[in-house]
Amino acid sequence: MTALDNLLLISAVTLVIAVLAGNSRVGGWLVTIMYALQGAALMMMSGLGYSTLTMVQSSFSIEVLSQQLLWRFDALSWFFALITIGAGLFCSWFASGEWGEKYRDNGGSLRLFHGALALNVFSMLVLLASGDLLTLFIGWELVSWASFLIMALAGGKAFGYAMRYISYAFAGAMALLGGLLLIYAEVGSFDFQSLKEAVPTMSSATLWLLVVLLTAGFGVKMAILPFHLWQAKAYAETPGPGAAFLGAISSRMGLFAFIVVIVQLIGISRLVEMKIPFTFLDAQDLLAWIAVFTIIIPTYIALRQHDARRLLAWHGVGQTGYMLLGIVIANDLGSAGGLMHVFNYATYQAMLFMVVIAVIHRTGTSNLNKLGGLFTRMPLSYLAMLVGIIGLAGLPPMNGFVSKWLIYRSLIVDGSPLLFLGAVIGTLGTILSVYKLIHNIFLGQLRVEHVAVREAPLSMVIPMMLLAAVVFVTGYFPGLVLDWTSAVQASIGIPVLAHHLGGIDMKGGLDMIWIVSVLLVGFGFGTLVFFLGGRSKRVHQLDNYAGGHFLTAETRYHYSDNFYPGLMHLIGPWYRNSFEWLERGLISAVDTLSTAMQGLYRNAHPSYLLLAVVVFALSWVIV
Amino acid sequence: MEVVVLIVVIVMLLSAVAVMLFKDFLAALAAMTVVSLGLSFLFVVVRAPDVAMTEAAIGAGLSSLLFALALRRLGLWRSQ
Amino acid sequence: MNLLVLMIALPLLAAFLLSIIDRASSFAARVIGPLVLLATAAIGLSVWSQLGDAPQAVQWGGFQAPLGITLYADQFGLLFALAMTIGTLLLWPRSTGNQLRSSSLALLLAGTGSGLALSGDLFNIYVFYELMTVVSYGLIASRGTSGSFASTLRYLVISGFGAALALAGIALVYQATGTLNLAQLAQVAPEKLNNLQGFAAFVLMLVGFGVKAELFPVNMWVPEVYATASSRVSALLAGVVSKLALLIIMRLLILVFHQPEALTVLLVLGILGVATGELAAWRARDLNRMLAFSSIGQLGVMFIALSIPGNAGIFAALAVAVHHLFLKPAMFLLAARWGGSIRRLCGAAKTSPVAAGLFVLLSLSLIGVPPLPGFWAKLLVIMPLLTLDQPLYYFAVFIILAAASLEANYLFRVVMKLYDKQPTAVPHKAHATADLATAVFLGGGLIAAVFMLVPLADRLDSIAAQATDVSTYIQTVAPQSLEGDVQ
Amino acid sequence: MRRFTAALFLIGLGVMIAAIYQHMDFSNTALNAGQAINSVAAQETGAANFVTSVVLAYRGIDTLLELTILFTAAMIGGMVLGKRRVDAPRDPDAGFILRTGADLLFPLLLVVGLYIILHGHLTPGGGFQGGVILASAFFLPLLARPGSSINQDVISIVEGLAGATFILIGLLAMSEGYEFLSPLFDKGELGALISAGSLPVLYLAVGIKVGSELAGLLAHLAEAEAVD
Amino acid sequence: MSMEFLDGNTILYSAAFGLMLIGIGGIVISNHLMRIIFGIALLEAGANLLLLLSTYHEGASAPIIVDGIIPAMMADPVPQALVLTAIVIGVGILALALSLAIRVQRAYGTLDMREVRLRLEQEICDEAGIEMPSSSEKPAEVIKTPVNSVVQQESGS
Repeated sequence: MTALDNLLLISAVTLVIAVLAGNSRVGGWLVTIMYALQGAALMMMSGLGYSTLTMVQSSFSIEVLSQQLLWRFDALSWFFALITIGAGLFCSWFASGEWGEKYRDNGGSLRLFHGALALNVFSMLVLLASGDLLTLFIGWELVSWASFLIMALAGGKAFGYAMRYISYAFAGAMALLGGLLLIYAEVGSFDFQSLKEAVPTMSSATLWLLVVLLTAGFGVKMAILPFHLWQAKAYAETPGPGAAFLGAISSRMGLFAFIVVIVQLIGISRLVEMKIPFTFLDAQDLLAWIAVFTIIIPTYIALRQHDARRLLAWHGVGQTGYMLLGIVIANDLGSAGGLMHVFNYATYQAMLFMVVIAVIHRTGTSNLNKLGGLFTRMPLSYLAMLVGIIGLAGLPPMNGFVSKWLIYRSLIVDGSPLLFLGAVIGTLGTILSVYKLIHNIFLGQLRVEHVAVREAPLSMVIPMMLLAAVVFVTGYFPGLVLDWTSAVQASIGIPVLAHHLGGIDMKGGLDMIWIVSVLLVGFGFGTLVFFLGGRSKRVHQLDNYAGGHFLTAETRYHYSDNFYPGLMHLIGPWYRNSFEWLERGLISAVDTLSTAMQGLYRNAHPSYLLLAVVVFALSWVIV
Repeated sequence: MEVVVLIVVIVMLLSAVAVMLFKDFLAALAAMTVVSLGLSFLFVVVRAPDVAMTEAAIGAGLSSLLFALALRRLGLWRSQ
Repeated sequence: MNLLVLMIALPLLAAFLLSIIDRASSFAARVIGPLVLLATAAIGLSVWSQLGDAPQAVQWGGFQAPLGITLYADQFGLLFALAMTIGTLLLWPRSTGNQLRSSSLALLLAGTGSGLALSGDLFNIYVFYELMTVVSYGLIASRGTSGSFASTLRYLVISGFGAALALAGIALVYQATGTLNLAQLAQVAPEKLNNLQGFAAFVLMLVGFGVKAELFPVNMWVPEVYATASSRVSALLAGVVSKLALLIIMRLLILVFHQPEALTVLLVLGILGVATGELAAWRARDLNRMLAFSSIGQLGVMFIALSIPGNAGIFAALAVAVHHLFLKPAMFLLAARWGGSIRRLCGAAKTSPVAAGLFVLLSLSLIGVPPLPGFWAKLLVIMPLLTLDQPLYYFAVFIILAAASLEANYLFRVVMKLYDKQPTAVPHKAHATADLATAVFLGGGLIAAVFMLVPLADRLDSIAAQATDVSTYIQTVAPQSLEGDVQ
Repeated sequence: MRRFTAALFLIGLGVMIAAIYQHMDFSNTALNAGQAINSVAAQETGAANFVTSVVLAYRGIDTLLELTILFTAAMIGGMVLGKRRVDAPRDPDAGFILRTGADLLFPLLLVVGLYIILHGHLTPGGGFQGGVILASAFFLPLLARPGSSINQDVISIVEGLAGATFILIGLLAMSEGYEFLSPLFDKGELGALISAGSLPVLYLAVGIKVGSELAGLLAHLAEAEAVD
Repeated sequence: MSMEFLDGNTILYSAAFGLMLIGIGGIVISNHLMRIIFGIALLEAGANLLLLLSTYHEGASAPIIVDGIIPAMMADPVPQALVLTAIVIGVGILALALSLAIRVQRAYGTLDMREVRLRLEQEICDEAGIEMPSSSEKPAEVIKTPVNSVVQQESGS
């Protein structure tokens, strides 16, 4: 029994416990403890995260169709597994308290919810542990169908979105399968190592086909353009903490597989050699530009959302672009930034979703137009969201700043000003929309119906606070995470970023300990002035007046509808629907073909077709 | 001998075409019987008396009877 | 003397005598059919257990090989013979009003199917095939609705047409070689059938035997028949009978027809079958026809697999066929209650959770989600296709993968309906216990296959190896040479 | 349009057949199983008619299956056409000549049919041809008297027993240690009526079975309700 | 046209192929069920003749020993037995086809295969509880797939 065996076994046991005991009162807590145990098992392998250990094999291995199926963990898997188990732990914790009781009272099955969550974690660990291309595909499919399960739990509208997801995901998986089998046909093995050795001898055409198929396959899961349509709605409709979990880590599995196959095995340098004919671009540029558009377009779609969960989910699509961008740039800065962004994003995305779910738990709605002023009612949640959006927007002192800084810096070092510009445009949109989020929920006028709202229960607040602490601490000491990313960089064969606890040493480097400390001092000084100045006076939240008139609670002066009208007017109409037209066009094309085929089976005289075939066959032989 | 065979074959093929072209099913049935009988003759020519007997009894006799009964039941019996 | 013959003779005897037995005791008539099939299955299993690596050949009537008719039992044939017998036993057709006739038809089907799988003589195969066709007409029509008669008639027209062409193909083969024994044909085929006449014979026979195997241009009967026949009959036809027709084509391909053009024809027709079947299923609005179209698609995959030269193709086709053998009957059994409009299935999972769960499992395996057996079967087809490195084979891979994503979409549309929370106005009837039990048994077989993947794959590989071993076939049958007997 | 495409395909088919034609060698059948049978059949089966030898001995299983096809077809025919309603209109009564003719022909046909069946191993003819004649013998009275009917129960018993006899003879051979359907009994003198072992018995079973099934089928068709 | 071309074999083979061709033509061109059944019968007759001709030698005698005299060259008895079998099978299937035709006509009142197909489709649809698709309908309106409806909702949001 190796450490990896232990981890997978504990994860499987978690699944069993979740299914058996999920409905009982203590079931959720049991499962949460099991996730903690998984975390402990993962820590047994923590050498992977600090380059003291290169690989942990699983002793379980079978041979099928003369293919040896292997499972193992390396630094990359360990890094992603850490995020996965962490997300599972916090989400399960979040779900175990009052949220779960309410979910059950509303007719949901907690057994299914915890089971689906545990299945997701388990299947992700299996995917992360894959030791060859075939096990990679097996894990891939497991992950896809596990997320399908958790998405479809809510029923009703969620069914439609889950259906859409699985249509995309399965088509992507088939593209992936085609790519993997193409590799098998070229290399004669599903082995990672033999692929790596065979890449230099592959023809450019084969490589192009491979890269397109594989990127499409992984891209569907990552929801990069043009496969981004499914994700936001499917995640948003997932019940409660499930959304947080999916948002935090699920689509990162696509990135993991992308890193393993494209970056580690095929290699970015090989992509650079693949020129696009008649242009000055190559495959790497293509991927980078896809990443940039994946940042921009979904972020501005997020701006238009009226539902907090959808807004966050759309951001999830956009943030993927940063990670992909950083990793595709593939210098020490960029890849460290991309990888770190995976971690950072998972922390604040999970936290933001938790806040929104807590708000839904208390108020019953996530409609941004029907909320407001909850700051005084749910101060801790407000604090968590504040931390989260600062992270999401990529501002100091939170960890999001570090990863984005690394990515920007890598673009500058790489000499790609246009990509840099695109990324900045994306960040702008992010800032605008996260402001909308916090403003419409927590700031402004409190609604009358929300006067009695209380702070979220402890079972929700504690996970949020812990995550907030993580966001802040890793922002303060980014070296904690950079240690792990360096291990990953070393294991996937990318130059390792030299760093220290506070940031990186280079010309124009970054030291977050300094920056944050200065910020804290400044902030503390401001607070001091605020309180010592004594100019402020506390009034009741509903005690408002304007222009000399008292405003009653019924009067709406909190203009949460129609945010950013000018901007929306400018960019609104053209940037989104084209992809939906594409999707709809594809569906109706298949529909038309399908009708034609049904007509063929219904009406055609079989002997016509038969004769056509016979004549075809013979004329072909004779000629 | 070959001339006789040739004539029988021609008559047979013409009858076969007639089966497909006659509007009246009864006439088509009659043509079908002619085909069967011609076939029966050809079977004799190729030294297969057993088959020839069978074709005459089953192809020309029984099948025609079956067709006739069916045409009657289907209301296609009347000449047009 | 070999008991194998009884696998064919006993069910026929029982079928002849069933109506007479019924006069004496209707209870005896009801139990005797299943009992006979149990006995034949036992015989088959005992032969299987002693078969090992050495196939057996039995001469009907004890005449020397090319003169008499040979019964050739290798694992390949016996597997399908057993599948036919056990399949009929599991899917024993029920019919209100025509039970006696249905029972004798079922017995006949089992007997003929076994014979078809084991026969080693071209014309004998034709006769077995015709008998099986006639029996299927009876089974389809035994439902007694006017729709079932009309679809039988349409089936009959296509089938009669195909059978006549197959007969012409046999005539061409006999004309060229002067023998009908498959072992002897295997001896002389490279010399005498490797020409245009041989190819024409192949195409004619492919069309003839392809009718039952749902080969593309002659499968127009499929949706109507499966929509109008009773679900157990559909299960038998789609699950088992189509595989037997496929087996014949495989045998012919292995032993007699070695033209590369033959493989290309199979490939093209297979691709067309997959494309038309899966596309048509995409918009099917009733479950029966959806399953029928998807069955066309699956058979198309098998034909694509057959077009791979050598052992790999037979292995792949065998794997897909065995997978489909378990899967489709179970699906049709579930469609017994859910056969109507898909829209009406809203909330059916509440009434029959086991059936719904099973449907999900079957769907997942059908579209090939690892680690279910459907995935491995698909892998076996695609892997050799890509190594062949020809544009048409690449296209076939594309079609198979695209078809799988269509399949995932339309099958899960049904699943979503099943689990939809708003129930329909019409309450759902739960499945009959026998149907559900059989379906669960078949689904359990799929799950068991996941855990026995390695031995199963080895076994199928050895079966395929035995099936493609032409020299053993010739040696076992040992046809007497015709050289010295020319007058 | 339909006819045009059809014509196009027919032309294509014609081209195909012409192509096969060109490549077909009409006289390359020097080696064949039939010639081998011709040289050994007389000793192996004892029947003077080699076609009968092939039908009943060398390819006996084919014949059994063929009988089964007829059996099945008759059964399905009965199932499809169903029982006649009592009040369904009947054909008009046949005339005096037909009735008398049928009465006269019945014994004659019976004898001829049996003769052909029993001489199947010696001369052309046999169970199939004789069976058809037997069937017509039983069917003629039905044509002559539309009110009457053939007793389908009796037919089903007869055909069941005849088919079973065929198989049981085959099983008998197995019980004696031969293969299924091996020829049994003394071969006798070539050309004699009582010769060729079990073949005449088999042919009798075939004849009776074919006769009863075809009579049953004809009766079903004749009894089917007419469309006005 | 010389007589060499028109030797016995050629004439006989022409008859066989001709019958098959006419049969196929009938099946392809005609819509009437009886005509199709006739076509199948012709096709089968042609195939039977082809089978019988496959090993035919001119000058052979029938494979029957009359009065103990064994002829020098006998015709091949195998195809004869096969054709015998095929003819009987053919008549069985013919009877079946006719019975079905009678029954179908009683139910649908027509033997035109196009009509029959239409009525059959109607019956299947009625039984399944779905609307009969008509060719005039636009494909996209017939059925709303979940994916489709998602798209529509989305475009409205």
